[in-house]
Formats: sequence, C-alpha cells, structure tokens
Amino acid sequence: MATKKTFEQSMERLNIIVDLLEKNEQPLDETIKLFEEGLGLVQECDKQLKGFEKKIDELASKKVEE
Amino acid sequence: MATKKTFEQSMERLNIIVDLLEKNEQPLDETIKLFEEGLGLVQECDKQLKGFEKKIDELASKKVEE
Amino acid sequence: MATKKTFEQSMERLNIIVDLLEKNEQPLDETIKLFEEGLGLVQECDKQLKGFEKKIDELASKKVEE
Amino acid sequence: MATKKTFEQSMERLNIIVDLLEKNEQPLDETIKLFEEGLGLVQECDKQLKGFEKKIDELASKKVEE
Amino acid sequence: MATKKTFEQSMERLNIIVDLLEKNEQPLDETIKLFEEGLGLVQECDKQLKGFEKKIDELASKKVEE
Amino acid sequence: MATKKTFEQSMERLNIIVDLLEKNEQPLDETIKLFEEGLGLVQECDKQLKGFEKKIDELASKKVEE
Amino acid sequence: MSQAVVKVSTLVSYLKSKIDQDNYLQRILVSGEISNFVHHRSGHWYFTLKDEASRLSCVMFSSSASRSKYYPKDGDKVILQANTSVFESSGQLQLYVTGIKLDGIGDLHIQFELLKKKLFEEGYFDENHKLEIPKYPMRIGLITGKNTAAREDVVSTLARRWPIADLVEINTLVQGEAASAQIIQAIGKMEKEEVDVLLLVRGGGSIEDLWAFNDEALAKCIYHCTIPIITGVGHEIDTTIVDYVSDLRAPTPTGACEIATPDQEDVKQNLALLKQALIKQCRSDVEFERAQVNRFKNMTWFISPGTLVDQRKMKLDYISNRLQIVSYSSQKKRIELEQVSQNFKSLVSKKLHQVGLEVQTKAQFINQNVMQRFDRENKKLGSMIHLLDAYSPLNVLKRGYSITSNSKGICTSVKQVQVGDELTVRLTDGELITKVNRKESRHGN
Repeated sequence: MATKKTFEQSMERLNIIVDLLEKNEQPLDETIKLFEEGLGLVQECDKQLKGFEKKIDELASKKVEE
Repeated sequence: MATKKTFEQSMERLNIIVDLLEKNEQPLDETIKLFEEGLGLVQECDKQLKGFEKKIDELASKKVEE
Repeated sequence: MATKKTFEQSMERLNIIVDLLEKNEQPLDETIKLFEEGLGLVQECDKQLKGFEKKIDELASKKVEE
Repeated sequence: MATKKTFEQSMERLNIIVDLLEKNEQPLDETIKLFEEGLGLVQECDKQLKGFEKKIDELASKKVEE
Repeated sequence: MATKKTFEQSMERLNIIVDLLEKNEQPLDETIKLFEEGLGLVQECDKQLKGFEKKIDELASKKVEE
Repeated sequence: MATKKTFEQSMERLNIIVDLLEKNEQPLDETIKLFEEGLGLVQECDKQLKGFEKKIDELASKKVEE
Repeated sequence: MSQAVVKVSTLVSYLKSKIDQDNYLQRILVSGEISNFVHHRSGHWYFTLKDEASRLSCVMFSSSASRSKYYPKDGDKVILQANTSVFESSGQLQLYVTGIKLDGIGDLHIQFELLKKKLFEEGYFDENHKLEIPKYPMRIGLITGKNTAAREDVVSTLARRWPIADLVEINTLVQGEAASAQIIQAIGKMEKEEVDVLLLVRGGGSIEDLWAFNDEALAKCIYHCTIPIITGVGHEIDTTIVDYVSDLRAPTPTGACEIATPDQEDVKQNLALLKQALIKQCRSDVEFERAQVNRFKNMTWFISPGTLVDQRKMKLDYISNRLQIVSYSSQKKRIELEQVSQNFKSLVSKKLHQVGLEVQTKAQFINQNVMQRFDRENKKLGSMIHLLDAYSPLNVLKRGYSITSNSKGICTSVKQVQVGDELTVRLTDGELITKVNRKESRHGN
C-alpha cells in the first residue's frame, strides 16, 4: 500500500498519523492501525531515502571513474 | 458479550457502572450484576491492551529485523 | 416467605416494622409477631449480604488468578 | 377464662377493674371478686410477658447461633 | 336470716339498729331484740370480713408462690 | 536522450534543473529524477567537450583539403 | 636650493617611463593633418601631425607602414592609431603609429552616410530585428577572404575557444565590385548549411577597400538572413553598413569569433560548477528529508509504542480500583441492616418493659385498694360494735336492775303475773328461775 505512495505523500500521511497518535483520542483499534501504518510508512520512507542516498553516491562517484 | 465491544465502548460502560455503584441506588442483586459485568469488562479491556501491546511489540521487532 | 424477597424489599419491610414499633399502637401479640418477622428479615438480609460479599470476593479473586 | 383473652383484652379488663376499685362504689363481695379477677389477670399478663421475653431471647439467640 | 344478707345490707341494718337504740324509744324487749339482732349482725359482718381477709391472703400468697 | 539535445539545450536544461533544485519546491522523487537527468546532461556535455581533440584533427585535415 | 639636481637623461628616461606606463596614451586614435612626410629608405615613415593649435612628430615603422593600404601625402587629414612615447635622444614626445587612414569626407563617405541614413530610416538597423546569438553554436559559418589574416584569426580563435563546433567555410572576394554579390550568395548557401551562427569577417583597410561591405543589397540580405550574423570588418575604427545591419558587430574578426563562441574552459568550469550544485542541492534535499524521517523514526510512538497504551492502562487501573467501591456498598447495607435490627429489638424490649411496668403498677394498685377497703370496713364495723355496746340495754343490769319475764315476755306490770307463775329474772351475770308466791300492787299506778 505504502509503496504506491510517493515519498512526500508518505511523509504527509506520517505527519497526520503522528498528530493523531499524539492527541491519542482515537479508539484503540484505530491506534493499532495507525501505529502499524505509521511504522510501515517510516520503514518505507527510510528505504526510499536509503535508495536515494545510494543512488546519489553512485552517480556522484561515477564522475571520478570516468 | 463484552468481546464484541471495542475498548472504548467497554470503558464507557465501565464508567457508567462505576457511577451507578457510587450512587449506590440500585438493589443489591443489581449491584452484584453490575460488579460482575464491570469485572468482566476490566478483564476484557486488560486483554485487549495486552493484545495491543503484543501486536505492537511484534510490529516493532519486525521493524528491527528488517 | 422472606427468601423470595429481595434485600431491598426486606429492608423496606423492616423499616415499616420499625415505624410500627415506634408508633407503638399495635397490641403486644402483634409486637411479638412483628419482632419475629423482623428478626427473620434481618437474618435473611444478613444471609444475602454474606452471599453478596462472598460472591464479590470470589469474583475479585477470580480476576487476580487470571 | 383469662387465658383465652389476649394480653390487651386482659389489660383492658384490668383497667376497668382498677377504675371500678378507684370509684369504690361496689359492694365488698364485688371488690373481692374484682380483686380476685384482677390478680388473676395480672398473673396472666405476667405469664404472657415472661413468655414473650423468653421467646424474644430464644429468637435472638437463635440468630447468633446461625 | 342475716347470713343471707350482704355485708353492706348487714352494715346498713346495724346502723338502723344503733340509731334505734340511741333514741331508746321502743320498749325494752324490743330494745333487747334489736340489740341481739345487732350483735348477730356484728358477728356476721366480722365473719365475712375475716373470710375475705383470709381469701385475699390466700390469693396474694398464691401469687407469690407462683 | 541527452544525445539528441544540442549542447545549448542541454546547458539550458541543466541551468533550469539547478534552479529548480535550488528552489527546492519539488517532491523528493522529482528531485532524484532531476538529479539523475542533470547528471546525465553533465556527462553528455562533458563527453562532447572532451571529444574536441578528435574533432580538431578532423578539422585540421579538412582545412588542408580546401 | 636643497633640491637634488638630475641629469637630463635621467629626467628624459623618467618621462618616457611615465608616458609608456600610462595606458591612456597607448593605442589611441588621433586625428590631424600630415605635414613634412618623409618615406625613409628603411621603409619607415616620418611625418608631423598637426592641427590649428598643436603639432606632434610621428613615426610609422615599416612593419606597419607596409601593411597600410593608404599612402600619405602632406595636407591629408588622417586618423592615426598610435602609441605615445618619448624619443630619448631628442627628448621629443613622439607618436609611434600602428595604423593610418584618411579622414575627412570624400564621395564614399557621403554615399556611406546617405545609405546609412536611408537604411536606418527604413528600419534595417532596428534592434528588435536583431537575432539572438546562440551561446553554444555547434555549427559556425565563416564567410571571409581566402588565406586572409582574418580567416586565420577566426580559425585559430575557434580552435582555442570552441573546437567542438564544426566550421563551415565559404571563401569569397572581400574587396572589389564582385565581392558583395559573392557574399550574398555565400550567405544563401550558409542558410542551407543550417549553421547556428554566421561570421562575416574581413581585415582592416581603406574605405574603398571596405566598400563592398557598404552595399545596400548585402545589407538587406543580412537583414533578411535567418541565421544570426556577426560581423567583424576591419579594425576597431572601421565601421561599415553591414556592421549596423548585422545581428552583432565585433571590432575585429578575432572579436567576432570570440563573441560567437564560449570559451571551452569557461564551459568546462561552468559544467563542473553545475554538477557540484546538482550534487550539493540533491544531497541537502535528501539530508533534509533524512532528518525528517529520522525525526519520525525517533518518535516516542515508534521507539516505545507502549506509551500509547500507558494512558489507557492507567485509566483502566483507576476504574478497576473504583469498582471496589462495591464492597463499600455492602458495608453500608450491613450498617443499615444492623441499625434497623438493633432499632427494632430495642423497641420491642422497651415495649415489653413498659407493659410489664404497667401490669405491676396495676397489680400494686389493686392490692392497695383492696387492703384499704378492708381497713375501712373493719374500722366501720369496729365503730358499730362500739356503739352497739354503748347502747346495750343490758348495761343497767350491772347497776342491780333485773329483767323479769314470763312465758309471754318481759313483765312490766304485776297484773301480768299470777301467783304461782314461773318467772325468769335476768341479772347481769345470769338468770334466776322463780315462782310467784304472792302479789302486791302498788298504789298510784
């Protein structure tokens, strides 16, 4: 699910989730769902970002090789 | 009965029960019934919270493994 | 007879008996009868309360065991 | 004869007797008869009272045993 | 004859006799008859009173015994 | 892709890309795409610039022919 | 005089160095009239340049003089390109001429001004019409004379600055009557060649030499040309009609090439900078996002999610404790019950006690009442006995009286008795039974 989101959409959703968790007014089931979703998004974002970081490093270092 | 309730519904019912017990206007039989129901709800809620914690731990540990 | 009454009905009847005794208008035989009835009710109520307490203890201890 | 009377009837009769004696208008024979009757009633009442006390004690102690 | 009289009747007759004797207007034999009658009445009354006393004592003591 | 662009278009596009990145208004995914494209353009341009030695030889010979 | 005294050579040498160092005095353009012209056998030209007020001696060395298309004569009004210096031997200020041309308005000059004015008015010099020069031309057209210095300048400049570009060359006449037609034709070919920019260059020369570039047809052709054209005709001082109509005018052929091309070193540097900017920008963007992600990663919820439950746990514990109030409920009921129970027991025993007292009181009353009654009756009877005794007819017997009676009763008269009758005489302590012996009547009765 989260994989189809762009990084920004994921981050935006994460902000909403964190706000909701902070307010902690939603029912327990909802909290679980939010937590799960939030965790997934964090992982997804982290993964994406790591991919980006790797890609940048690769591309930047490519210059040296040539 | 209580298993079909959400945590919040159970808590709401618990609040009503405690209020009734505090007012202490109901007959004794009713008091016992309320107490029994309340105790059941407390156990149910406790179970739900423990389940939630377990699930969260699972999710969190899963996160670490990845 | 008293066993079919609820605690509250018994208490109500007991209060009526006390009122009657306080007015002191009934003949002595009647007083004795009222005394006998009242005593029966007191015992009945006591029994019920003890049962109630026992049940509450049972329920409470059951909770702890789980 | 007096045993068939209730305590209150006995007391009522006793009151009449006391009144009659107080007025002091009846012939001596009558006085004697009233005296005799009155005394009998007193004994009867006394007996009844003792019976009641005994009964109350019995009932009250019965409660304790239970 | 006198025994059939009540204590009160006897006492009344005695009063009349005493009055007659005081006036002393009747012939001697009449006076003597009256006097003798008076004596008889006195004895009768005394007897009655004694009888009553005995009876009261008996009743009173009877009460005590019981 | 970049090869079909003229050097000038590539440079222009590169400048636009750098401007866009500096403004930093695009989502991260877009940033990465822009980065990739920009780097491609840099390499392409670089390649063209480096290719001049070969070309100057050709030119030199061409000149001689005329 | 305390000032130092210098030698004249020292002063002159100092002056020369001062002037030589002054950039304003180098490569200047000066106008004036030629006089005292001498063509030395060494090839150098010596003359004086004068105007109404001043004069300066000039020298034009053979290297420059030999290239000049113009041959000066006294009285000519000229414009010189020259460096100023001091000739040390004579201490004279001298112009070292590098270029010379006729000044003054001749026929050609008039034609030039007329054409310029006409084309200007017709809008051929309109700035808005000028095409933009591409920054990075990859195909550069060059129209110039064959084997000219101008061509060499362009080619060498191009090789130095922008060797990437293809050079498309068309050599034409650049002087004489046929030149402008050839150039027009060349421009047409260049349009077909689809070059990015076109250089039209020629070295310096007299107005006559450059006249081909003042051609109206050529000017219109340049105006209509779809390729941006840069002109570099003559030297800085030379201006032709094509310079006005072209999209950009360079002072020299080299200048034209420089304008038309970027310096490859600049481009390389620029490219490196762009690449750095790209990487830097992208890195900072990613770093920013990394900080955001790490912020989320480090949030309490995700590190210790238990906090999400804690609040609820506390609530549950609290409410669970409050449930224990139920035992208070039974306590309260018990107290209530005991109160009622005690209440009614004490009421009953009170009642019994009260009733017992009543019975006792009544019993006592009855006893007392009856006893009193007896007392009273006893006393009454006692007084009766007393009275009876007091009035007893038998009391006189004690004093000696007696009562006589016969069978008929008490005898109160002797007449009632017959002799012989038996009479009973009653005395106080007994009776006498007597017989009448005789009778005696008393008188008076």
